[in-house]
Amino acid sequence: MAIFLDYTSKVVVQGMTGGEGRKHTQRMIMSGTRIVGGVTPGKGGQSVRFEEDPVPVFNSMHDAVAETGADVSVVFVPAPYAKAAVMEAIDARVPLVVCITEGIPVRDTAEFFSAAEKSGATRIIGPNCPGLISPGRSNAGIIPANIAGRGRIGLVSKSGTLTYQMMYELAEFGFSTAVGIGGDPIIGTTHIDCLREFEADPETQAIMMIGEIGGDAEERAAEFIASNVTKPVVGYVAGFTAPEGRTMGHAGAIVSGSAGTAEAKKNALEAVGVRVGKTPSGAAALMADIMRTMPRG
Amino acid sequence: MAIFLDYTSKVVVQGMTGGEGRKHTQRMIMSGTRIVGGVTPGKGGQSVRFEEDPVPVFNSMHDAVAETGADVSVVFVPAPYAKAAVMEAIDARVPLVVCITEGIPVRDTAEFFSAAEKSGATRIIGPNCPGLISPGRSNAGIIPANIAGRGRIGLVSKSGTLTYQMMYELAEFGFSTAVGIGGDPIIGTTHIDCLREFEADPETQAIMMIGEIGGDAEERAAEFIASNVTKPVVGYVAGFTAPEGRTMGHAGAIVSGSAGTAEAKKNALEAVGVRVGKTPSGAAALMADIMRTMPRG
Amino acid sequence: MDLYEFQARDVFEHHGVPVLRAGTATGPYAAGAIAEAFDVGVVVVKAQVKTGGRGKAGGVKLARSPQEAVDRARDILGMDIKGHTVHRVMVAEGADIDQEYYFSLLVDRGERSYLALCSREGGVEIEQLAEERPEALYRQKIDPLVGLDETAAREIVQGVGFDAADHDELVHVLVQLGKVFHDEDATLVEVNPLVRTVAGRIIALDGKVTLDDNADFRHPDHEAYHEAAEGDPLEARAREKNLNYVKLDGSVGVIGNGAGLVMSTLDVVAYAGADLPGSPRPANFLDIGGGASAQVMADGLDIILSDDQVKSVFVNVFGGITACSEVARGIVQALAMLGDRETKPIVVRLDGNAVEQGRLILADANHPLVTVVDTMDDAARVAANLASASTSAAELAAAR
Amino acid sequence: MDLYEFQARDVFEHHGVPVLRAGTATGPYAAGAIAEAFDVGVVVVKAQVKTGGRGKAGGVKLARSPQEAVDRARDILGMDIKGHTVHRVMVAEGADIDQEYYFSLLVDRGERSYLALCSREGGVEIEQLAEERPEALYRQKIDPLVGLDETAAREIVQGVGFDAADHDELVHVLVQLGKVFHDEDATLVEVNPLVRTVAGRIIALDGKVTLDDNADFRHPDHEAYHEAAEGDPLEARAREKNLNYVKLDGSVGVIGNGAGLVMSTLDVVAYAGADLPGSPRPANFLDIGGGASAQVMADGLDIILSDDQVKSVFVNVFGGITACSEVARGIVQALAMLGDRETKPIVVRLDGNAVEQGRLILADANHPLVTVVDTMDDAARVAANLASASTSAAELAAAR
Repeated sequence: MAIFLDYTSKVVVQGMTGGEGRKHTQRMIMSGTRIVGGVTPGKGGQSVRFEEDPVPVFNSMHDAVAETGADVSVVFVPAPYAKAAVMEAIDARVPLVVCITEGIPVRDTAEFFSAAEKSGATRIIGPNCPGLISPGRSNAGIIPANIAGRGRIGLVSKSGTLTYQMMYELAEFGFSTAVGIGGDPIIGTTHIDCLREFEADPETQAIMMIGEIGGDAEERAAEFIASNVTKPVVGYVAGFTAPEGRTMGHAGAIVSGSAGTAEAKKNALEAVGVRVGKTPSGAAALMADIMRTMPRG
Repeated sequence: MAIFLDYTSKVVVQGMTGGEGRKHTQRMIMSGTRIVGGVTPGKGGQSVRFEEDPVPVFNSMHDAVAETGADVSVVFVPAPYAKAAVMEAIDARVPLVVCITEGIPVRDTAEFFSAAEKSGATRIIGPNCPGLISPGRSNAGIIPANIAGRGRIGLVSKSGTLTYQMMYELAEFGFSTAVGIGGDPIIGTTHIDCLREFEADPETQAIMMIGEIGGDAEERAAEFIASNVTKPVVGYVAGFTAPEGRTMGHAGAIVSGSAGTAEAKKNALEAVGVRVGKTPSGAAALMADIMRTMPRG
Repeated sequence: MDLYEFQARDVFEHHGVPVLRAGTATGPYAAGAIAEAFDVGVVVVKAQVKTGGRGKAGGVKLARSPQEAVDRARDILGMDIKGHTVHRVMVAEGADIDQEYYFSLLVDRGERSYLALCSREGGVEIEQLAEERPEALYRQKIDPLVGLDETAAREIVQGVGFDAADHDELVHVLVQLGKVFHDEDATLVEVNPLVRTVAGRIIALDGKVTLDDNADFRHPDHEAYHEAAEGDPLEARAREKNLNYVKLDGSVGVIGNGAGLVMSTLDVVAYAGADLPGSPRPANFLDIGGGASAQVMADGLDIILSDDQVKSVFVNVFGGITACSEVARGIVQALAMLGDRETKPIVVRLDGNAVEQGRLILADANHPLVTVVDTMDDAARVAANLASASTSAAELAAAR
Repeated sequence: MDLYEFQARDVFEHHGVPVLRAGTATGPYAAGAIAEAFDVGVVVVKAQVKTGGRGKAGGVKLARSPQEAVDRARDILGMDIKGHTVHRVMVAEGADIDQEYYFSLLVDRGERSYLALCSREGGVEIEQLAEERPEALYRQKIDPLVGLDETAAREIVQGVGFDAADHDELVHVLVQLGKVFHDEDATLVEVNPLVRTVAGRIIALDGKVTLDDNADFRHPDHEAYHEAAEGDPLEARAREKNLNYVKLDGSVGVIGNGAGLVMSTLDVVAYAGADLPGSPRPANFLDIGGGASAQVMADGLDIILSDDQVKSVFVNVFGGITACSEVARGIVQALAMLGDRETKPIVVRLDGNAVEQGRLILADANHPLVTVVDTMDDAARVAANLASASTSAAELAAAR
């Protein structure tokens, strides 16, 4: 088991014929993902050859879903066209849309997230995220598949590189699923969504949660953990030294007045029993201690 | 140290703008190879973006070498144009040309090999080969970089997949350099060339040599080993059950009458003290035994 | 990016939100000339800085004549308000204020939607109001797919409990502010105070607008706001190179790949420096991105090494999509470009893709300034120590 | 590919190499008709099979009349020569032979060049001559960049020591044979015997030509040779699907990726079967290539499962460039297409890229015929055992 994504997932790639789309489709195939098609308006009927099998290209998500029964879409469409792409996926009622694209206006995200909520059929992960990987089963996005294998840690993170770093430090234990939820102000799937799924996932024994300054997602997650999560959770929050009012790389990573500080997030998490590491390696060490006490199998 | 290829090697890719060229250039860069340019006649002045850095495209090998000081070329040019590409590299006096292209007429290979010999400046590896890798340093070709790391076994093989299989089985020891010399009737670099280099390479402690039916390269290698190789050599020969007169996949893998049989090759190797495995795993086990007696460091 | 008050005012005016007449000046007499041209009894001279608390700091003054406007502008220009030097004032005509209200429309991250906030009690710090008298702050969720339309505006106006006589005009102003939010791709539109004049007009007296940089592609005119922004010169150079750079006040230059990893690196450096002489802290945030390359690395190093405050540099890269070999080549390339001018030590930690090659390339270059350290925490310690030692040595030299 | 003698003769004629008149027939009376048309004293009826030793096997006969040609053709057609059934004869006019010589031009793998071999003693097995009287076989390296030009031909003719009177004509014939080699992209052109007639003419009496399949792209006409080849029907189907397939005589179907791995797999299967009842051996060679995919895997399995001799199948894949997940999906896809018709057990060994997914996909499909085994050697044992058991059961049933 894993969350959101398993080896049975049928993945289409929106924007597969572009440079990034093509490169990462190749990588996804190589790491075992079942890629059933690509979507590029105006290129329907063409196909792209990655290994021997040509992957068909469709004009629309509607066609792609009708022809392939796809249940996951990974979006590499450039920011100006990303909203239209995600809207199409929502209209086609694709259960999971993973939006990798960086730099999407928050208005566009707000609008497609609202549409997804109303549809009741589509979960969105991202945007501006590395996607998610269920190691050894499927890989929807750009997380390198060779850092860590299958195991029993669930990971949810706002940051891509910290995801990689943490997977690297905990490679000996492996991961059920690692979800990069992205660092934008509005994201389709939150820490809480992942915590809920990891709690329910029999394969996941412990949860690593990586947060960063900005918003109150970590505080909300702490509240959720207090009443809903029984599995051990280790946390890490980046940005203790970030100055107020400056955006630190991620559009969402900004401390506004006393809101959104790393300190507040750490305190909120520790107050509900989450062990919070001071550095990524410190957090990894806390998790390693927990995993060593877990039953194997 | 390694043979033929080190982390300082500056690699150009002939045919970089084609599908295979592009895919494998990406992989080579990811595995740390120093790619300094590509060559595609008519596309000079363009560039291809793999990660952030654009890789410049040149019209000719002459331009590429003049601009970049490249000392290795990897050729992905399709068979009909491969001879012209290799000839250009020879004219530009590139020290190492790795020809990945499959299906080159033997006449074309004979001609460019003759030209390379006359130039006295160019070594050719291949054609119809996976290229070579010095794990952790450079990768010129299509050998997957994630199978095994750097170590002290030197490997030379006519077969690509058997190279991968053997690297996989001996991953715990790692490799100085693994060279896929290709299975065509005429190849630019032979078992003997690699044996000579491995013997001289201080990093290489033992040599794995993979042969197959056809020709007498293995018998010649045995003669060479008898008087020139002091390091332990383990051999494997594929094709004991191959029928006479049928080409087994590789254009060069054919038993003609009593010539080129696996039996003859095995006997020749064993006669000079090479331990020959009955199966790939058997050969790997023989090598593992040897490596366990070797000093580390 | 946040707009200056005068920019927000212009945007409001452009979208039909009622505002007062105003002009900007960078010198005292220019301020007087504006007051003169307005020819009204009273003008307000307001410091244009992107920070709150101007009033308390003395950055907002009334002037009853052009000469007073000159004097007040002279007082205000050059002031330091929370670290921001005032380079420009806005001179606006005065208003006969009857009531001060509060209104804002913003992106609600928690709800992943929009939120309108409105109160009859404006002109105060809104955080304070929200905490002390939350019942006085009316909140309404706005559906991003619909926006702040007339229905929503009327609901707000009724919800807050404004006088019925003002409803229609308030609804109109709120709908126009909703247009500003949508049409300009703002993430925050705040009017504080939104005033009712004695004559019964509704006017946006002071505005704050935050624009979404990600939407710049559909607003070519927003580029002018970036140009007008008075940033750090190094930040401007970084912007030209498309580097994600934030200047901080410490002495350890930091480069890494990925926003989260770099934020984390700043923290680790600060922890490492805490107990050292001079308590070295990070000098900057610099994210070279997920698929960073040799050239990007070289550009980044170049900017950091140009920062006089930087005493040591920490390069922290995990090669997930990028290859460490590229990063190492970038470092070597940058150092070759800088040549002998460069004297700051560089601590490098590489892991991930092609890490062996990366380390070999650095070992081979054997540059006297470069130290390779295996882990992030250890590397931060070395970088902090180097910065601390360099600062102490300089102080020692100065003391002699 | 090897050409039939009659095809080689046509190629020689096309390039100006002197040959005798000849025609081909697939029935006895057609052979008689050719002899009749030639209207000469003697014709030779020769079995057209791609194997040596025709003469000894009775596949070459003289006929002194059209009726004799009919009778000899009737004798020869349908003969089995070393496993090749004779479906066609060539009828050629007779020649008054004075001397039989030998000439060949071939790719010299060891020297990575071309080699010309020539001898005054032709008509015999050349391997035998080379071993017993190597001094009688003249060898000359031919530079591929120059080819067999007049200078080289003259050197050969002199080196062999032919009568001076024949030199010019021999040189001419050799140069033409060199053109056949070059222009047709041959890897072997052999003339044995190359005869000198009593009248002093030099004629290529019997020829063997091997063409380089890799050069087909510049010889559209070579496609006709492939069509005329009397291959196994499964081989023909595999060729249509661009699969690299060779039919063998055992009962364990083998599919793998990469020529070396598949050759090795055949060996491992043979070793595993050696001590089992019925000694099962590999039924075929089938290489699905380095970047094999689901569709290619499905095509390959389909062909192997159509082979009645196959009792079990061994799929052996190391995912270096290919992903094992693709291979697993191909297996599931092929089995779904075949449905209940399929009853042969399939043993699968996967390693390398995406091996976990590959195994999960197979485990999930839970197909009763599929067994996944971890190592190549163990999998070969299981596959051989299954073939052995199936054969024994069938024999047992037949014996009842």
